[in-house]
Amino acid sequence: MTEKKWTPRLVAFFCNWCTYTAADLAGVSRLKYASNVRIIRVMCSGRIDPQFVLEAFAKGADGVLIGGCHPNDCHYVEGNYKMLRRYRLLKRMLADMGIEPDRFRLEWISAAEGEKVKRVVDEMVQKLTALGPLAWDKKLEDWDREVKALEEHVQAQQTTKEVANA
Amino acid sequence: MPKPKVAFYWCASCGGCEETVVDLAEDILGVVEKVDIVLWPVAMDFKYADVRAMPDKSIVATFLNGAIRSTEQEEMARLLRRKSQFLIAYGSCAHTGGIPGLANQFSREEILNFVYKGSPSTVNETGTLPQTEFEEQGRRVHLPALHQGVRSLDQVVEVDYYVPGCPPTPNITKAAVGALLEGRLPAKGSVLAPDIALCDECPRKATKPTNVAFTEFVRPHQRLLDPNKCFLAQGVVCMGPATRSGCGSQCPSGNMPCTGCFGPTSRVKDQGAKMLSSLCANIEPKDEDGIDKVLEGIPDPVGTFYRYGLPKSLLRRKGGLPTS
Amino acid sequence: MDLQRTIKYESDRVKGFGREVMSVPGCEQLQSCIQCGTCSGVCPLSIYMDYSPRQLMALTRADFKHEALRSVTIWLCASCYDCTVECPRQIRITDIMYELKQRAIKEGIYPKRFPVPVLARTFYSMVHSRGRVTESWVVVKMLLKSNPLAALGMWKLGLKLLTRGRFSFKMEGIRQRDQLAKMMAVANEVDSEHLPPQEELKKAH
Amino acid sequence: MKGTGRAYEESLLAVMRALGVELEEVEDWNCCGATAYMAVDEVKACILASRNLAIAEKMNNKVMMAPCSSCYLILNKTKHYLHDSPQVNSVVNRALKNAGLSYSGNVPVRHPLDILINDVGLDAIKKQVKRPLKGLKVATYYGCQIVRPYATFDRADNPTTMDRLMEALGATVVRFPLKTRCCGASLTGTLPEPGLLCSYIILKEAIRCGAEVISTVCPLCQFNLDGYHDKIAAKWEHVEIPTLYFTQLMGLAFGLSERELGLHRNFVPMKKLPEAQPELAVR
Amino acid sequence: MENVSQKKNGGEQPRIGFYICHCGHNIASMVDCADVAKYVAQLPGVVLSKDYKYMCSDPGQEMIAKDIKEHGLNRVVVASCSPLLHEHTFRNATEKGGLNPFYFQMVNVREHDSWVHTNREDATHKAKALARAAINRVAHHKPLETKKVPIHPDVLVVGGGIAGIHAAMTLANAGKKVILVEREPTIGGHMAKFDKTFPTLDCAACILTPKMSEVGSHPNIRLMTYSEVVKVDGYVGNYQVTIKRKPRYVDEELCIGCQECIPACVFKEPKFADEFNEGLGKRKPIYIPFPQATPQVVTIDPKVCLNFNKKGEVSNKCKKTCVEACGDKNAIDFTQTEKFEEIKVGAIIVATGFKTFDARRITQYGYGIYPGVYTSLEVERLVNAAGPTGGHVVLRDGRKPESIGIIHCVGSRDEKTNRWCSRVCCMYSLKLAHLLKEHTGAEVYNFYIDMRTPGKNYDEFYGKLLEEGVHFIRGRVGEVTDWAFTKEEEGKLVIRVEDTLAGYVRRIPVDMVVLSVGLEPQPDAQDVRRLFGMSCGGEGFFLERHPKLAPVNTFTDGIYLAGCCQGPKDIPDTVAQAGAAAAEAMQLIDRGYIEQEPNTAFILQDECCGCKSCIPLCPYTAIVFDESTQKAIINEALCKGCGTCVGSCPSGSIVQNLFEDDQIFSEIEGVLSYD
Repeated sequence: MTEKKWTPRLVAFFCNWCTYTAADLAGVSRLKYASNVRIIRVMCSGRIDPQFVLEAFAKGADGVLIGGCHPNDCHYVEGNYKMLRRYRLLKRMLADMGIEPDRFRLEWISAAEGEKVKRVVDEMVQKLTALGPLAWDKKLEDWDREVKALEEHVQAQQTTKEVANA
Repeated sequence: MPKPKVAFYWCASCGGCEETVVDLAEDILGVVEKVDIVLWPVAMDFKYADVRAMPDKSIVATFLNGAIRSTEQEEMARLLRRKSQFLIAYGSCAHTGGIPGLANQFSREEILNFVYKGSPSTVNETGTLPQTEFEEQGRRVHLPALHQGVRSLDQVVEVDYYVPGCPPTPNITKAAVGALLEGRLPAKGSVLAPDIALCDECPRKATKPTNVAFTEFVRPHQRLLDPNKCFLAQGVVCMGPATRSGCGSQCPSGNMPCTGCFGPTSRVKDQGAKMLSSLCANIEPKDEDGIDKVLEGIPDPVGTFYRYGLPKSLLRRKGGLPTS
Repeated sequence: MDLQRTIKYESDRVKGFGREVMSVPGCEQLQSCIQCGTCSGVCPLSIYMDYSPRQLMALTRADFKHEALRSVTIWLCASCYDCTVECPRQIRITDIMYELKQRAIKEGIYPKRFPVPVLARTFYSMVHSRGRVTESWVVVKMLLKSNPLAALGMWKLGLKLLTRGRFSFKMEGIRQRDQLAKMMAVANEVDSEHLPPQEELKKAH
Repeated sequence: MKGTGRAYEESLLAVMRALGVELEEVEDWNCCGATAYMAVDEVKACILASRNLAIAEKMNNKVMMAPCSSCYLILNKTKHYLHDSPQVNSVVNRALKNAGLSYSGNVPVRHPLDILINDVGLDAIKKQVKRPLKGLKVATYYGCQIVRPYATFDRADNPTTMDRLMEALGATVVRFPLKTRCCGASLTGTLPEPGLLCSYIILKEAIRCGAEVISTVCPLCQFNLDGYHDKIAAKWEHVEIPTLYFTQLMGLAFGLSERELGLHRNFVPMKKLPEAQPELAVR
Repeated sequence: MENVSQKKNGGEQPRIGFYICHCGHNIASMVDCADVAKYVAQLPGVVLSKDYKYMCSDPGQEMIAKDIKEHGLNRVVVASCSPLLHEHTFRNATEKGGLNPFYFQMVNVREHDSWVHTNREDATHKAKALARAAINRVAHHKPLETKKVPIHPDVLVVGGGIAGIHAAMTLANAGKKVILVEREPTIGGHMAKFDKTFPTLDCAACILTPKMSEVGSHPNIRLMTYSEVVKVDGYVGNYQVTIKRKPRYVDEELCIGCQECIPACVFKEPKFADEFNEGLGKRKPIYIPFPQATPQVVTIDPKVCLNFNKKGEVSNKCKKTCVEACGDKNAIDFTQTEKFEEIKVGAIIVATGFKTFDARRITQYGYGIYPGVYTSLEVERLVNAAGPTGGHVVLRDGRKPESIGIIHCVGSRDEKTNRWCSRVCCMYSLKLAHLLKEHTGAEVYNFYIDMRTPGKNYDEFYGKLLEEGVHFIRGRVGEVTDWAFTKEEEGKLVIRVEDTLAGYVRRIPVDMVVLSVGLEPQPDAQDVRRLFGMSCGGEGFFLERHPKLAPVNTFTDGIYLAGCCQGPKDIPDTVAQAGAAAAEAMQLIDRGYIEQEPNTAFILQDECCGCKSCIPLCPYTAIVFDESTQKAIINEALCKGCGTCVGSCPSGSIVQNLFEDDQIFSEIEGVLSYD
């Protein structure tokens, strides 16, 4: 890819009924917001498995945004509460793992709140830009390099030995 | 025909896994007469040179326990990989990083400083830290270096099978060895334990109510635990639902909750995340404060949900630590 | 009678003036004015204004700087905030009035001997230097600067005040004037950053 | 408040004393700048006010009481600006810092009315009433700046705190539609015609509504409604009605002396003073 | 012990076809479609990659079908608009090509990309990332069957105003069985209170009441007045609705509407505020709201009837002269109590209407302070021949007004109250101006911000009013007070306003002030919204599914909107919308069945350990524990496919069709892998 300056990568999981629709509304109303966000649709915020959040970070997301229906408005009655509960502990755990709280956010956005999609995404992109890259994927690569190095080294030794034996 | 050669090796481990081999008790004799143990540092004396001298793939199976923490361990892992037809990650540390894997929350420096200087029981006026090489009567001595982090075996070399557990129980060890000798082996990369969670075989299964609405979480030492009732029903975090069975639910039988040493099922990428998800979803309160109040009962989520699996979790290691 | 042109050409506008005003904290809402006239409708002083508050808003938004700054309206505003509270678009009209007053004073465009700005300045300078005001002096100064004749008209009231001990000529002031000065120093440097460019000022005169 | 508003200060202190409310003058306070100052430079006005706020905070009092409507407004406005506008905030804080001061925004700025009604409470006030203002018809005049633009403790469109207070003193509150209409403020001095008209309208209407006295909360209002009767008479018609600070009326009801309350400083004298209740008279 | 990931979608190699739509300029202007197609072409598994002007057009769909056959595609990805708009279209196209429709994945590059971004490079970049995600994802797709569920043929209409009436009639005349629920004792709603209707000035009663009685007597309509919907269960095509019947203490079957009971009441004079006349008139405890009320049944108000105590319990303190008067009809029944009835319907039309703005909220206009100030609805009753004054416009003090001021936009276009324009006020204010002038010959002033008369013959009506000599002053009124500054103001209400066109502030003394109050959502709109699982817009009106393409649909299938509950509108628009809603309901019912998205979840029986963690999480109790197998199972019929249980299964043993873990993981990887 062409060398362009770093901009944060924000992965968003939106529920089909409220937040995804709100994002559509934002589109229909031609609101403009940061293009860094990548929206993934699920039927309900209750479907969002903490594994998805970790995977997103591990694969190089700088931030993860979760959007669901407002309390009492969940299309599936209570899925959003389930997510809220996971969110509270997951956020704490991520902090323990060295991921800043501002990188992970849960927002209730109703189908009518296209404006809010814009606001929340822009706010978050702004914060992420300030925080700088998380680049967990790169971290893991670097870390693997540590053992790669030795592998090469060992191979080198072996070959020299074999040469000597021969 | 010659007996198949078998090797046992240990890396970053407590030795518990070696114990289970011994725990095979009289059965070990059965094993011994069927196989020819070519390497077993804990029991007999071998030199690396001997191993190097072996022809490649001459060992049928190597049971390697312990995580990979040092250059030496890594080197041996690679060496044994070359010498063995089957490399078997034996025990939680080799399988998912194990208890040593929790060190992935700290940098190597933090750990060395604490262990050799900080810890209250240490006396070390000169503040000497482990060296990788030094002069001794004019001889340069080289020592293995500690890696930045802890790895499971398959994060260093290719692994054929996994025998989970901290330590693996005699029965699954036997099953594994048996399978190996009789050549009835599942797909490469499989974990040699049932691919179903522990509750399936848990004696307390029946006492799990259909609606555990958690109003609090307590840790085993905080409460006198009912020896027959499902731990979750008592508000104690039990990793059973997120952990492979096959251990014969020894901990629950000993009135201790499962802590997850057998690792996740094949359908789960991250054991901790899954357990967290299911526990949290079932919390009673709906408001943030109420939820947080309940969650105060889980003061150390990483230590609770990744006790044996941090290096194999999706994040593997705390962020912001030096990588090399 | 002498006629004067009322048509406005683009050259009569000071382009960007409106935007400038609307960029001041508190004045942003002006953009959304729908010219409904509520401000004028509630303004107790609109009766005497040359431009009604609504018109002033329109002039400002349309960059008619000179008209806006020269109007008597801004000096008639008694800051009762009725317009601000009633405005259906939540435009903080009173604050915009302040903004316009400030600009008028900065650029020195207001009717000669017009007492309100004089009072403002006298008050301002006295507070600036002493930290407090002595009403008596403010009034006296104000009157002398603007309209000495009116001063005569005021003597009766002044006397009444004196007899009732409500009017003392003892100069008030705060002790730590240096402290206040320090604070103002900061403001001044910021101020100079904000000052409109010279040619702007010239145009205004 | 040593000047035209003197009577307000005197009566306020007297009344608060009677109610056992501790007051402490802000050390070396400076003028808040009032409307005139805002007209010259908003930021500086904020800086001026912020100095008072900072000092008040330093003296660690629970609340800062601003009896003058204008001060009350400017101080509140400053608080809002500091909160809403990062620009203003940064300048002001730099200014404070430069003078070795700081303001965190913790000290609320409140008006005596607010404190009397919501903290002291009407019951406590009723207890102090020695000479109920029986049958005295009062027009409660709030003026602009204590309810606008920040209607903090009362409604902007139809405030009632003073009404309730007056009723607690035993007075009759007349329906007065111009409660919050502007008195003309400083215009009375600068541009008499429009300024005085405002005052005239209020006085006229108060009389039409059958009031015997106007009670006010602001030195400037009091001055305008009290000071210009002959001028108004000259321009329009003779509309004479006494204008007292609400604190003066309270004082009277509490049975304090006219002198303590600075009643002698008012131009239009209170003709009808409340009679001492025989059973209460002896103290 | 096998490794699951290998087993997934039986080894068959994906052959993916990718299409990106220009959508005219909508997408192409901000996204370099050709470039995206080029990028996707080289992704693993992609056989062909095209960009095309309009994918949703017939040729576009044909192309997909054709390519599937010619290139042996087994997966299709289309990047265009929102799946909520066209996913169905392209699934059909995929099916036409002979593939299972669920081998399709859609990428939203319009609503989520081209329309919301401003930099072409970034937007294109994003489109590629999203496309990549879909390519990854579709490889994991599996063939699925949509479930067909039969639909209950009856329709519920909630609200008996003109919207509900028209919708009900339309359906009933088409032979559908309709249940019409109205919370008041009679249908008719606001329209029944109006005198004339703009711009034609035909009398509201004359055009409405025939429709009302038709509804009352229609064989296909079951009318439930004085009733409220309290519970809605089920899903599109099969709703179970619980309706509360409030006791009116009169048997609807037995009462013939002779109304002999009313004069017989122990209260000789009517003395209780009459809701129908906006409190301007009085009624008795036993009453009928207005002569043409439907049903023609009296109602007893327990709050004021002597036969009830304060708590509203029957006290039998009254002589019950009404019962005597009713005689052997025995229609009056004090033993009635609240009843709940459950009905089954396939579709629901919500037409719960609006509430007028409470003028008290704007104190400076003096409503409730000065008796001379009225709301527009009150005036409708005042000018109405059947109204409290028999159509004579007299003030509360009995005077005939000589000058009248009508203030527009009261509680409209105002950030402090309601932000929106209520759309009808300008026109009804003109109408009232005309009627008031006609009735009183007074000077009439209209105070408006902007005169909004868009509609057939509306502006002509405005012209007519101008000719009638009604004064129009462009300016929002500052205040209405009763204090006089000049002689002519004494004893009058004074309107202070800036005549913005003349450029003067004016004080205008009048005898009567009419406040043209705006329309706002019903106070209980939020509860109703939850009841039916709808959404509300920011202002609180019910939200339509799409402002242009689905104006009467809601986000819940089978629930439609009609009338002012969706937003302010006049009678013509309301009736049109009611018709549209009826048509939507009909097309649903006449299809006879609905296809359910197969996004349901199922539990892998071999893998489930029976930990029961999922069971309490299901809001539809679709998950049960099978004691025999000691495992949890999902009842597919009850599962609505939220996936909460899937996200929470600690051993990953629950799978949600269309949203499998692998599918989402690969999507995550996809959006992040492009950089």
